[in-house]
Amino acid sequence: MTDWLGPEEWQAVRLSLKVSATAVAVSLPLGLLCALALAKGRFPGRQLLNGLVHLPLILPPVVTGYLLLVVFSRQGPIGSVLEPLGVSFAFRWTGAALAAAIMAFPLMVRPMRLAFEAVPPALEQAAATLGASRLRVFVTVTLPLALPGVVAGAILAFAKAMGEFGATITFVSNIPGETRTVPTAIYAFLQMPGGEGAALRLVAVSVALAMGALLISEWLSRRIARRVAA
Amino acid sequence: MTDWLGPEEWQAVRLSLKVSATAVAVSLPLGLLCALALAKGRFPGRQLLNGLVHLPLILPPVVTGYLLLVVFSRQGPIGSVLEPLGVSFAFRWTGAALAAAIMAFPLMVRPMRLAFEAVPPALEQAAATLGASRLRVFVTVTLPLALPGVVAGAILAFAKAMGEFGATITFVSNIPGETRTVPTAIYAFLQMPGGEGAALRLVAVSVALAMGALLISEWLSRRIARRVAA
Amino acid sequence: MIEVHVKKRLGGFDLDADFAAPPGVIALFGKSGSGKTSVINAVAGLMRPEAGRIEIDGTLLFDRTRRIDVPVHRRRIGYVFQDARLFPHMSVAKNLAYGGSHERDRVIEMLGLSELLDRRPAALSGGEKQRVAIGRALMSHPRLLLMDEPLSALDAARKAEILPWLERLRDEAGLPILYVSHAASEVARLATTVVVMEAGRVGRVGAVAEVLSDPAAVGMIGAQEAGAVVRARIAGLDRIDGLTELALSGGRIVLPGRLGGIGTHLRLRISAQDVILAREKPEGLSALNILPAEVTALDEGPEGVAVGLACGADRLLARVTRRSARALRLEPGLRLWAIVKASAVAPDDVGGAA
Amino acid sequence: MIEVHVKKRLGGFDLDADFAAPPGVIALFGKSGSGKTSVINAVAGLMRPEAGRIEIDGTLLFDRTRRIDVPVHRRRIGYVFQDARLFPHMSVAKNLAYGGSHERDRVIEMLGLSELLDRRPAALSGGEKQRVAIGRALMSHPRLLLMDEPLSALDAARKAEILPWLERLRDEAGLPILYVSHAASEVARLATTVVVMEAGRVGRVGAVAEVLSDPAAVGMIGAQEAGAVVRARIAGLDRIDGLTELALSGGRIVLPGRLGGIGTHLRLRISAQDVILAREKPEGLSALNILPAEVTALDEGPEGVAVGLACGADRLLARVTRRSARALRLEPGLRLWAIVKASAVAPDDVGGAA
Amino acid sequence: ARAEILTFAAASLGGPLDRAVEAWEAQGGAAVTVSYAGSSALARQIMAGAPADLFISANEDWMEEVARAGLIETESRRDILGNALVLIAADAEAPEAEIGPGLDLATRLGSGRLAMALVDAVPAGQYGRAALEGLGLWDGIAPRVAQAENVRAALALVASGAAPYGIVYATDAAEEPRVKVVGRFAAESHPPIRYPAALVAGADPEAAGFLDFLSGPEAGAIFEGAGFILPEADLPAPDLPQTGPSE
Ligand SMILES: Nc1ncnc2c1ncn2[C@@H]1O[C@H](COP(=O)(O)OP(=O)(O)OP(=O)(O)O)[C@@H](O)[C@H]1O
Ligand SMILES: Nc1ncnc2c1ncn2[C@@H]1O[C@H](COP(=O)(O)OP(=O)(O)OP(=O)(O)O)[C@@H](O)[C@H]1O
Ligand SMILES: [Mg+2]
Ligand SMILES: [Mg+2]
Repeated sequence: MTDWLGPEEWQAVRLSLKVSATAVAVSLPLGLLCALALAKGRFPGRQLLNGLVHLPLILPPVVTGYLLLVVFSRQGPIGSVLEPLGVSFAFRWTGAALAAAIMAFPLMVRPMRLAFEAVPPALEQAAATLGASRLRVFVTVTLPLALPGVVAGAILAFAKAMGEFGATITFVSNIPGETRTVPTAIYAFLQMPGGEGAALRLVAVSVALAMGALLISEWLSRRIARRVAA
Repeated sequence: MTDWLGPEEWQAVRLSLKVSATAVAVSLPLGLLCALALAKGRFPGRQLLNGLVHLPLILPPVVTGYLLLVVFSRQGPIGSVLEPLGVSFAFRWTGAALAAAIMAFPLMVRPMRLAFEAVPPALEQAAATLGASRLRVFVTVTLPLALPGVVAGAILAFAKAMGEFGATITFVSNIPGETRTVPTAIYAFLQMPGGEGAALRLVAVSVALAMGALLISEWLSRRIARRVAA
Repeated sequence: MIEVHVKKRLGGFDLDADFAAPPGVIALFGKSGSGKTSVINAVAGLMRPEAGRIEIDGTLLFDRTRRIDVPVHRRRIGYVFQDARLFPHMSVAKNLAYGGSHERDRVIEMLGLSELLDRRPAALSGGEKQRVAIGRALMSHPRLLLMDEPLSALDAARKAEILPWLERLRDEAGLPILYVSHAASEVARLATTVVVMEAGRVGRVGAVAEVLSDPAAVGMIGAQEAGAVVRARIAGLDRIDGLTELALSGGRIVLPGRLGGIGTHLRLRISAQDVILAREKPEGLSALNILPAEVTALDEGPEGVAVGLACGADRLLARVTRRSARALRLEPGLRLWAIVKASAVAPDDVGGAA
Repeated sequence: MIEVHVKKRLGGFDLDADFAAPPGVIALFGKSGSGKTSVINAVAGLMRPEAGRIEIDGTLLFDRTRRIDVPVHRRRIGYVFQDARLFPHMSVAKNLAYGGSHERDRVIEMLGLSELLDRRPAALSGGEKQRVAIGRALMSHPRLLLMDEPLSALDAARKAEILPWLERLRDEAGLPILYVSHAASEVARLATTVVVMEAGRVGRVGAVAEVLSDPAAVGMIGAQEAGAVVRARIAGLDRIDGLTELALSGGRIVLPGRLGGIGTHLRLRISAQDVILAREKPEGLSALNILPAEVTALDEGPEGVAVGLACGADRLLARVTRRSARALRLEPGLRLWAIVKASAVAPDDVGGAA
Repeated sequence: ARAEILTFAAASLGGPLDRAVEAWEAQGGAAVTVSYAGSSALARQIMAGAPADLFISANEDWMEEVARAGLIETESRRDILGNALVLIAADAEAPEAEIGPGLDLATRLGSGRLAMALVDAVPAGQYGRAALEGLGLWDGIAPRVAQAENVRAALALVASGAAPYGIVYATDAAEEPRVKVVGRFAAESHPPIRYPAALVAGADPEAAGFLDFLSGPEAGAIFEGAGFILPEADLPAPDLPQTGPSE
């Protein structure tokens, strides 16, 4: 294996996994919140939030990357605020995770929202009559019943994060060991004459990884679904 | 307006809408089928199908575009079959629609599948006892009850199709009036120093369009949902 | 003929039900969890038995050994589920018409649904939902009706409107019905055959008159619910008092209300607790119905004595305290008088004869 | 004191219910669609009335004018829904414990749930689900119990086990209960107050003995279901025959079974159809219970005559045919004998006194 | 922050630049890390404060843009490489072409397309367009051009057979066995193809040495081996093959 992929490539694989997992893990709470607000909330600006969530899907990734670059660079409106706090996304793997999280966000939120909408209010009401606060109702009834959707959202997001390229390379460049994820590495190989073979090997690895994650999550969500309905 | 965007850009906008709408419309039946098979089917190769559906999400778009190119080119395995039939995707807007459809496919299928899974079998059984064939059960019970998910899938797919770029340009390149969609035009602008302004104007237009579509579909699916549950 | 033989393991529950019955209404009676719904689901095709055979009036619906398993939608059944299972996205009218429009107007009228047609199920009360579910099953013009506690959510007045309709289906249309109910009055009124389920097995099966008037079955059916079913013919009408005089094989009784035209055959359920026994023929009672009878069987239970009576060709069942039994010196063969309170046999318990 | 005043438009349905009742069990009685569930939902806080006030035992749950609206989860209610509404993703044990574990073991025992604890709701029968729902509500230790046809899916034997428990809650724990049922026997047994709903409005409200023994209410309640509620004290026990002798204010009657210790106070429902009237005191009857009574009111309906009787301080209700009424020359003030069949008053209809 | 020399390089330099880095490190030079991406992305990143030490662009406009922002050490700026444009064909039997005003490109294309990189946005496309304009062929050909995302994608269009002809860099064509080089555009038929490199303002001092190495003979040999032209030799080297190795 080690001669099949070079150490640099394995580094990219590890990095991609780290970036994707981080992106999904960190955006999950926010994703849940957004999905919940969109599913059950009635507030002004709901449609605005909805649009905002979908934005990364509509924008070409390069544009998203460019906007991230502008906003999070050292001189950018957010970057300049974060810089003194020691938080920096620019050209760091955290930036790659940020880009992946943002690009994957709409894919994460939609299925979750759908699942939240499908939870029968009758059961939430029943929980409330039994003394459960809104938070407890959410944690013990709404969330478990929506779990297949939450898992679906997380999977889609992870798969997307594993494949994300345009926004990442535009935002944090393609620095080996730091921001050179599998897709950016593939890109680099495809750009160099004779790099196709290496690119295809990397594609195979990333497909295998993502499929593995997919299978595991399918199995997980099937188990959950079986527990919920019979 | 006409001086704000040139005629070529308006042409790209029209084309993008056509490509995205076609992509969604044409892939919808297949998407429904896949979602249904994944939700309710028990057949060997189910997980394979599942993986296949997710593939375009994991692959870098350029790779997908390249694979399309290989498969649909005149010598390719599918292209060589279609060529004599007069069906050609190469360098045609139909090819752009094909690329968009494939890239959007996983986003379309997931929410649909989720929604199909959530339809209570008890109701489908009730329909069957009333003499409804499988097809009728699907059309009159399963599909209407899953409609919010179907709409969600279609919206995600449309938004993705509006933003798709990498696979499209790789597969059908950038021919003004034929395959030059908004995202490719934006990309071209971004490659030129000083092109940011024009790119952002196009971004604004495509965002406005996609948001419009989003709002309409939200409103639609809310109406549907209201009819389903009270 | 209706033949059901189903075997299936459900988790820790072993279903192994086997019964055959002549056409008519088969009442499935039994405690909660005894397997009634499971049997019905097997007949509907919603549950596939591991072994067995299901045949309804000559049509084989399922036969494991012959690998016959008619798909649900071809079984032409009307299933009224224990939970209503209305389609939430359709109006009441669309729900009703889903399986067909057989006798639409009459069904809507009978079930009092005309005001509800435009509503969605979510805007219906529990009883209204159940009525729509009944209507939907009836309108699909099934050749077999499966009803799982169809009337449990309904008030007495509404039940009284629906039961005659079901009788009509049984008698005129000859529709076989598998009927689950906890209410012996409904069972007695409708059933041709009673199947008593116990822990997944058939504990007892027989003609309704036989099972319900068997003192030994009182324990299975519940003391409160026990009571005999007799056949009667309308012999006279009293228009002024609104009474109907009925000829039983063993005598005459008078019931309140106009129960039909002269000559009509009826069946009555006479609850065991409504029969009073006397050694001497009593006089000056408000109860107008005094029948000569003979004790056929005695069954002592914890709550008293169940007394089987022969009254002409009919069988009656009485429940008396042990003290009364002793005071009356009850024993098989004893001839005595059975007093049936006229208004104790309410219209609910009177049905067209099957 | 329980005070409910709720106003709300639901589509074409106008709910405007207004009643007050002393603590105890309030039975909501009425036809399907009359608004019973809507009232209960308002009390639970699941439906917000457009106007009104809801107060339970001094706690204000809702007051439109004072803008008080206690959130559902702070109302401390135990709601047994018309549909069970179990949590599908939790085992029976988890469902039960969701709201608390008050008297866990006794509740599980009483409802016969110990075998089911590890199951998911999907693997339960209809009656089993309903029992779990009841247990869940009880274990949450509510200060108000809302029960919407809680026993309708249960067999007679199971009902007989649950009703005494509810009585105990009413009497010992002093728990107010709003109880919806179509079964007069349940209502008579449990209720302190009866609220009869008619098309969204309160048609009649009053103490259970008063409403159920009022001949004029027979029409509203249903002829079959009418019957008086009387109070009694256990005066003697017959261990050999398993009989209990009860002292009523107007005489003694004997019922089957051991109903408690000597001196215990009970209430009995005596169904109107189980009372036979006689001008002369009859002899030699299996019915052991012959009480002197006086006719207080007569109400002619389509199916016969409802006769109100005073028997000591208690009121009884009898239903006789018109012919009997004439034969007995019934009129207010007439003194006669009321014969109550001992086994007609089954344990179901006997409850601890409220 | 890092001890290494961070180089931002146009992605098309990939292979040979990696070999050059190896050679540099082998002779004791400081560790070099290369981030490959499109010249536009790299330039924007440098302007957004990327910690790059060295910028090698495939596009003079973007180097100019960075220079104008004052972000390069102007005196270090130099063209380290050049390239040539070739006309390639998908068909290995395609006849050699005489690149001149009489080129029968339209006839050769038939109903097919001419693959080029984006003719307005990407250097390879811009050079190709300039060359065709210079030959007076552009107006006839323009409607038949399929513009790819970049020159590699244009090459792929031809290699896969989707387009019968394409205009790409000589270096791209050299490594692709499925295309045949049928003609080479004269260097003077378009603006010179140059790869400018410069130290980014505030660069690690080691980076200057690396840049010198890249413009030195050892690296030059590596690049030439990959088909690049060294800037000293503005005209095609006489020993360069006229056709691709697929022949
Ligand atoms: N999947 C399962 N796993 C374990 N037990 C099951 C499963 N499905 C059903 N059962 C059990 O099978 C028994 C029969 O259920 P069924 O629904 O047929 O009862 P029923 O007679 O209709 O009762 P009810 O009157 O309460 O509706 C019940 O005890 C139930 O708990
Ligand atoms: N959203 C609504 N729109 C129109 N009518 C409604 C709506 N919700 C309820 N209703 C009507 O209000 C009436 C009262 O309903 P409710 O559920 O309170 O009846 P109920 O007394 O509990 O009846 P049941 O005994 O059948 O359960 C019903 O006639 C019902 O159809
Ligand atoms: Mg059942
Ligand atoms: Mg109700």
